[in-house]
Amino acid sequence: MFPLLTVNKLSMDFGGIRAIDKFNMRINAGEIVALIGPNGAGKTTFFNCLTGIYQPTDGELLWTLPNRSSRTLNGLKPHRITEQGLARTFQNIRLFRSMTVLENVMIGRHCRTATTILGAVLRPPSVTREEKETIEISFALLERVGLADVAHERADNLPYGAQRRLEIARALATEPLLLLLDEPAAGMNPQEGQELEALIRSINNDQIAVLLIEHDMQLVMRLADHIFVLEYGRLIAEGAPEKIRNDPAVIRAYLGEEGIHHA
Amino acid sequence: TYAENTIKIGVTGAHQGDLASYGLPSLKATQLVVKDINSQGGINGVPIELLAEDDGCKPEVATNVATKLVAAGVKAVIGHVCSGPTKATLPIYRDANVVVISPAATTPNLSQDGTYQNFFRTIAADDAQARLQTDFTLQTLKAKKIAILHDKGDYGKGLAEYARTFIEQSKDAKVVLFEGVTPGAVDYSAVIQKIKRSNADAVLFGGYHPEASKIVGQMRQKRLTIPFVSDDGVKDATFLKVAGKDAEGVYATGPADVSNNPIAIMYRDKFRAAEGAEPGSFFDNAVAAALALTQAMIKAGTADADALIKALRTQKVATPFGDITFDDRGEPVGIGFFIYQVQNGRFVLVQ
Amino acid sequence: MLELQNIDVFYGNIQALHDISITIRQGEIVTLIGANGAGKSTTLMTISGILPPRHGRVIFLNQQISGLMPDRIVQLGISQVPEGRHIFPALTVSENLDLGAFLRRDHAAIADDKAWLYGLFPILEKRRQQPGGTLSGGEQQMLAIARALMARPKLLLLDEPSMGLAPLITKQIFEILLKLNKEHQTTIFLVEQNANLALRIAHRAYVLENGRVVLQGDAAVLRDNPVVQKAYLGM
Amino acid sequence: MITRHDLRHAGLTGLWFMFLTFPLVVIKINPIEHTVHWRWSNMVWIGVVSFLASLTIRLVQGRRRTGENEKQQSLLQTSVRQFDLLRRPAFFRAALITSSVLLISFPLFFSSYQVNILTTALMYVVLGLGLNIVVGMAGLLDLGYVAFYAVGAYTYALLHLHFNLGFWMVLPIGGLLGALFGLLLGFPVLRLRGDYLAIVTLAFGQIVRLILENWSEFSKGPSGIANIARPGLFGLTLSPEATITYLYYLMIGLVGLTVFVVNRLQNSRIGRAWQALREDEIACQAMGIDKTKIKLSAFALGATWAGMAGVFFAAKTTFVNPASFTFIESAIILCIVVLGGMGSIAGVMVGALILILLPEYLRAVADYRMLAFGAILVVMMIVRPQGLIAPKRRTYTLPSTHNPVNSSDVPASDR
Amino acid sequence: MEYFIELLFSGLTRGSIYALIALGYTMVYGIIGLINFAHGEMYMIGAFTGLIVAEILLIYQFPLPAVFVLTALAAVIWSSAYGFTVERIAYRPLRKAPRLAPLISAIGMSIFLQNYVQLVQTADFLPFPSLIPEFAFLEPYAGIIGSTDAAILVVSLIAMLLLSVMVKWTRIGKAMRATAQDQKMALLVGVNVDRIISFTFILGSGLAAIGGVLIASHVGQINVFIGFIAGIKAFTAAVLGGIGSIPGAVLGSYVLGLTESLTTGYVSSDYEDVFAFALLVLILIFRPSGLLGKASVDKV
Ligand SMILES: Nc1ncnc2c1ncn2[C@@H]1O[C@H](COP(=O)(O)OP(=O)(O)OP(=O)(O)O)[C@@H](O)[C@H]1O
Ligand SMILES: Nc1ncnc2c1ncn2[C@@H]1O[C@H](COP(=O)(O)OP(=O)(O)OP(=O)(O)O)[C@@H](O)[C@H]1O
Ligand SMILES: [Mg+2]
Ligand SMILES: [Mg+2]
Repeated sequence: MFPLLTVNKLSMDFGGIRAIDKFNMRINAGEIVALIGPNGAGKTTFFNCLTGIYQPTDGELLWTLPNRSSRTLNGLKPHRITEQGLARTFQNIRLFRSMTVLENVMIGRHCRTATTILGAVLRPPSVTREEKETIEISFALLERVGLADVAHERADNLPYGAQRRLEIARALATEPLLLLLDEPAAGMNPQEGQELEALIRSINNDQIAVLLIEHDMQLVMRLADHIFVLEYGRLIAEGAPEKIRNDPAVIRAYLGEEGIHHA
Repeated sequence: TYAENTIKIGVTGAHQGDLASYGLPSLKATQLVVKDINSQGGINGVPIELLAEDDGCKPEVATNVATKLVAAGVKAVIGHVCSGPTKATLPIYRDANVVVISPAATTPNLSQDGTYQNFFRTIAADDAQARLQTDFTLQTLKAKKIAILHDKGDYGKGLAEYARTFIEQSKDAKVVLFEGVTPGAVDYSAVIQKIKRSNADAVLFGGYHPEASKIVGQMRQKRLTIPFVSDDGVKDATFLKVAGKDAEGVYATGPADVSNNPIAIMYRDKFRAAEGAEPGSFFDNAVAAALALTQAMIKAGTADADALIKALRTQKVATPFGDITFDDRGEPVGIGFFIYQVQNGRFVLVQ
Repeated sequence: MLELQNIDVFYGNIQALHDISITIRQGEIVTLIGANGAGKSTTLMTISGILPPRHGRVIFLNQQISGLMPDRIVQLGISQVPEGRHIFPALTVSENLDLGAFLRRDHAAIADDKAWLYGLFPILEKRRQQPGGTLSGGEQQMLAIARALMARPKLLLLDEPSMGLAPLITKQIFEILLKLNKEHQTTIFLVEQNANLALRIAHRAYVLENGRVVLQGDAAVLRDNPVVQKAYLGM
Repeated sequence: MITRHDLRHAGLTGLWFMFLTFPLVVIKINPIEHTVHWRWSNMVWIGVVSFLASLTIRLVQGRRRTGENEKQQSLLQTSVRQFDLLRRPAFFRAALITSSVLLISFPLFFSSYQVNILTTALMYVVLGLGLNIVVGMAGLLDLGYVAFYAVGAYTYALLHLHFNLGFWMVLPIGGLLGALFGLLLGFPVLRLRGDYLAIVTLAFGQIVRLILENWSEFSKGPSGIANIARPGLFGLTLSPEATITYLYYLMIGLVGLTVFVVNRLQNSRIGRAWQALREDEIACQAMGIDKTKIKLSAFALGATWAGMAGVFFAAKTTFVNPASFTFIESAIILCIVVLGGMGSIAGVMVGALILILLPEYLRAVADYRMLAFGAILVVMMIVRPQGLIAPKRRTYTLPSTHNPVNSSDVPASDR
Repeated sequence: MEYFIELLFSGLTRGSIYALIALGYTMVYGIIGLINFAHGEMYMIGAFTGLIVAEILLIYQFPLPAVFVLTALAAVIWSSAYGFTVERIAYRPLRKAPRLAPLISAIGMSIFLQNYVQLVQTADFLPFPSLIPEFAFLEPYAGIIGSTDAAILVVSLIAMLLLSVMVKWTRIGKAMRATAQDQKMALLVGVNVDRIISFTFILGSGLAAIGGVLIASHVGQINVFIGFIAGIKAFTAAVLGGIGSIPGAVLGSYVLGLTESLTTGYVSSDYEDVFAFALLVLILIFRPSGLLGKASVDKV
């Protein structure tokens, strides 16, 4: 186990609001980590800092690959970060709505393929091969998330739950080492939630680390190896699920007195 | 002898849209002349057939029109009216050996280098007009500081540039301002303030009447009363109507006053009888062009370009402007420019 | 109070609802559950007059409302928390709330209601002057609910109100709903993925599958129905 | 069946239009003589025509069954939908072959005037396909596209004037310069979104034209540059008619090349990235696409075709001046793209042919020509807002397993 | 210094002219996100209607103030009616269509209306009577600012103030803002979206008509093409100020007008438009949403 991502004293301000306040965290390769906290705690904002959509006000994001020295993610453009091996889904689904399901996944392959404009026009064998490979990989991913039979539907014709899974497939197509999921179970019924759980486990089995934001506590408790809890941008607790479940601060701020059992 | 049973002649210019008022009079004039010729038995017994085409004053449309006319087998073309289209189409006509007589295209460089032996016109070129304007401004108005404005267009800017050159050559006066105004702009007060500041004692304007009337109007609003000298694009009835009171005192160059010429009177009367309106711009020029062309055809006895060109160069034709001939470059000899001034709502010839 | 009679709704040529009949009585909480794409949101949009039914009628308080313009329907006392929140992104939180009360003219009471809702959702008061679009997902959800309440509806339609809310807040919101229902006699029609929770607070429930009502009855009874348990409660 | 309700509606419509058009259509003043001319008969006409038109539209649309907003398919819509026939592979192939044959043999049967017009239309096909890269595929609304066209045209005009370079030499240079200007425009607008982008491109188009117009030392100003050489054919001198035919076939070649390249780009990694950019910029970046590179490449490639078309334009008219590159020109090219069907190659081709040939042939109804043109634009958009031929999503088959996922094998070019 | 002040006022006049048209542009854009290319035609139609009415009234020798008021009123009534009708015919059916479809429809409408007026009236330039009397108190400053200039300036400022107040504080203003951002949700809170959109078109067209009458009487002539040229400039001004923002439209117009007049004054009127457009590009590079526009909120 080695630390894939190290976050040092990360802060993010919006005008007067401090959405994230000196946040520290570490994710090891191959782990499933959950990030929870009340609404507006700064979880999504953290994802946005991590993926380069926002520039953090302060702090450092360190990325370490096996057998290589660490490098900082600060200041990198979003697409460079994706190239490094971070991929994400969005809390408010952001698919390429009028493209097909398959094309959505194929776009995920963009940063792992190399066809240039000239190549696209002349189509030498290497390009044909790459294109074929892109299609194959994308189909395989769709099969994995159970969407192969709707591969040629328009993405926005899919039901909500399917759209969430498509976002995951699209993110996987970029060959991430760390997959960031922002409330993947929102809008899913318990049945679908269980399927999602299995999917996340299987992804994790491929040595892909997962960082999960989720309000469905049953899912979180079952999946996560380690949980970080944010409130008002500050880390209020971290640890194994058992510990978090009984942490008084977490109960007060997030879970509620009765805990999740009766919810 | 003619193979076909008609001789086809094209007439082009803007026949629709905002520039139609420059093109339609030429069309009507040509139609009237041709009607006369045909009623007298045509060209040595062969009637003339007119093909009218609208070029909208746009070069790219004009080249289509020219090809269409050439393909239809015209022997000659009366047109184009605007300089741009004329310039754009001359190569097409030259290659097809078609004679072109423009009643209105005034850009000097159409004829000057002799590239287009097939080109003639029945209007004086801009340099002649600019020469007259500057002479008048310098000698009669005795202006020492002159502001030159133009409308950035082919015609207006060309004229203005000639005027500037002539003034600079004369050394009698200085060009204190040389600027283009944007046609269609809603307000010209900034440029008028600039004229004021330049202390110019006369304004020369190259362009058409809409801009001229706006500029004059706003000059008067801003209490600037120096003389305003303009061109035959402004010597137009519409200018008088639109500019109203502000037009008083404005100078403009224009072709000869033909109101006493019998041919002019005849065709103007015919026009009034047919249309119930006054003929507009370039009407007389187009009558002259049509007359010159048809007379040359009759004289040459053929519509072949070479013979026609020769006939045009040698004959003397009676036109609304009196007897005219064409020189080697196709320029009319006998059609000149005169200075007019607006007095009591009319253009009056200035001696 | 509200009655859907044999409703058919189409998207272009695709039929989304087949012969739906639903009755909601005054003072009830009724929930509609069903899988993704079953047609739940479509049903709510039909009630609000955004989608016109091709066949069938919607009756509200003895008046046919299908065919009325949406603003008339709101005026009659039906307001909705739509799926996807639909916050006015560039308007501030406070302005969003004001728009909830767009058709009301009792200014004093509006101010009171606003104060009451700020009391319920303190975070909204904190973010009062912030553009709605910059709120976090859960904050937006709270705002959407508060905005619907600003209309003081007789019938409140809720489309997945718990989506994206922290457990504590979810609980709180369901308590508010119960309270509204008990104290203000607000009738509630609730669409919810969290069927566990929905069936717990509802009096009656309908189950929708592929645009058809397949089950209906007392919430408590349906909660014990093995089919429902397997398909919707994840048991 | 005409109900009383229909009659009432149509009657009210008629009355409304009589009121609406009253001052402009009935009264004609002569502001010089200060006289007024009343044309009451026009009012009657307007009333009758709008009454009948309204009635017909209502009848054609069929009465709404229930609800107010339900989308009904009008007869008009279904008839236009016939264009979808093009989707059927067999039909598509047949249409393709027939139209190619027709195009190639066209000069044999028609006058050089017709050929000339068609050449112009084909030039707009190239322009439309180029703009389609920017607007249709990458979703960047460009209202200044004509600037690149001007760059191409002046490149040829000036290089020919000063250095006597020939058409074939300048064609690639024009394309390259077009691309360069595309980049030049691309850089400042990288940060802009939606309609702000539109206005900056519009401004850019204006700036280019204004500079050409005012900087006489460089461009010869408004009087333009004449006497540009036509394309050469191994030093042969061609008759005017032959030149026109020659230009026509050159244009066909250029169109073919454009279609080939654009089609290949569209179905490639690059084309997909453009479309992703159009759909969602943020998600696009998050998928590892370099937004800057992709946007710039769309601008540059789109401009390349405009540059080449510009060179061709200069060679064809043998004359260029700034007046040929006004905003209206950009608007027309945009109309071609949208009306034909954004992102659809076949659509853009049909759009160009219709919009360029239409005014030519509407000359028959001289006075009503542009009136009809405007009305047709509006009606076509209402009847067919997604364009005549909407782009079809490409379906892929899984190459390894011989198990086509989607049986309809749609030709790639008809996307 | 005096020269500068002269240029300043000519810039303000120009700016106010643009503002009268830009306000309508920005309102229509604000509410349905459509670059309404036909908006300039509303201005043109206003001017034509105004000319017709003014001529008739002048023939019957009405007093000048009455002529001005009635002319403006008639222009507003008919322009609004055209605005309303155009929206119903050409834009409403396209509410749910792809984004560019209404844009093309607007271009078509613009072409149609130009040619319609040309057909039923004339393509020629027509003189427009001066409806605003020379104010005696302005006479000493006539070289700097005329009475028409002053009238245009004042009217554009009043229009901006009234509109800003309306949009910010009134119910209908709130409904407009709601409609602008999310039509479906506006319906769900009880806004009659169709009516609000119609109202916006009526208001915008009416303003354009007032502009038409004032500007025509300033310039002294009209023809059917004035709408298009002025429309492009007004559109530029609206974007410069931040499209959708009412004070922005006026500010943008002033910036544009001043740039043009100062360029003319200190550089050359040849390049006034080049400078104006270049300034637009520059400003948008540094403020991608215009001077007073709000960056669009796009929470990820
Ligand atoms: N662009 C922004 N401008 C201003 N404030 C913002 C912006 N983005 C986020 N915020 C604020 O920062 C805080 C954190 O938001 P964030 O979206 O990260 O919350 P979250 O933890 O993801 O909550 P949720 O569980 O509800 O999604 C919120 O209070 C939000 O209002
Ligand atoms: N705008 C639309 N156009 C076409 N089809 C649609 C549209 N909206 C929804 N549908 C289809 O109608 C059906 C019902 O959708 P609806 O949104 O009502 O489902 P739902 O029960 O609310 O699902 P979810 O749990 O995902 O919210 C689905 O099959 C969906 O694909
Ligand atoms: Mg979040
Ligand atoms: Mg739903």
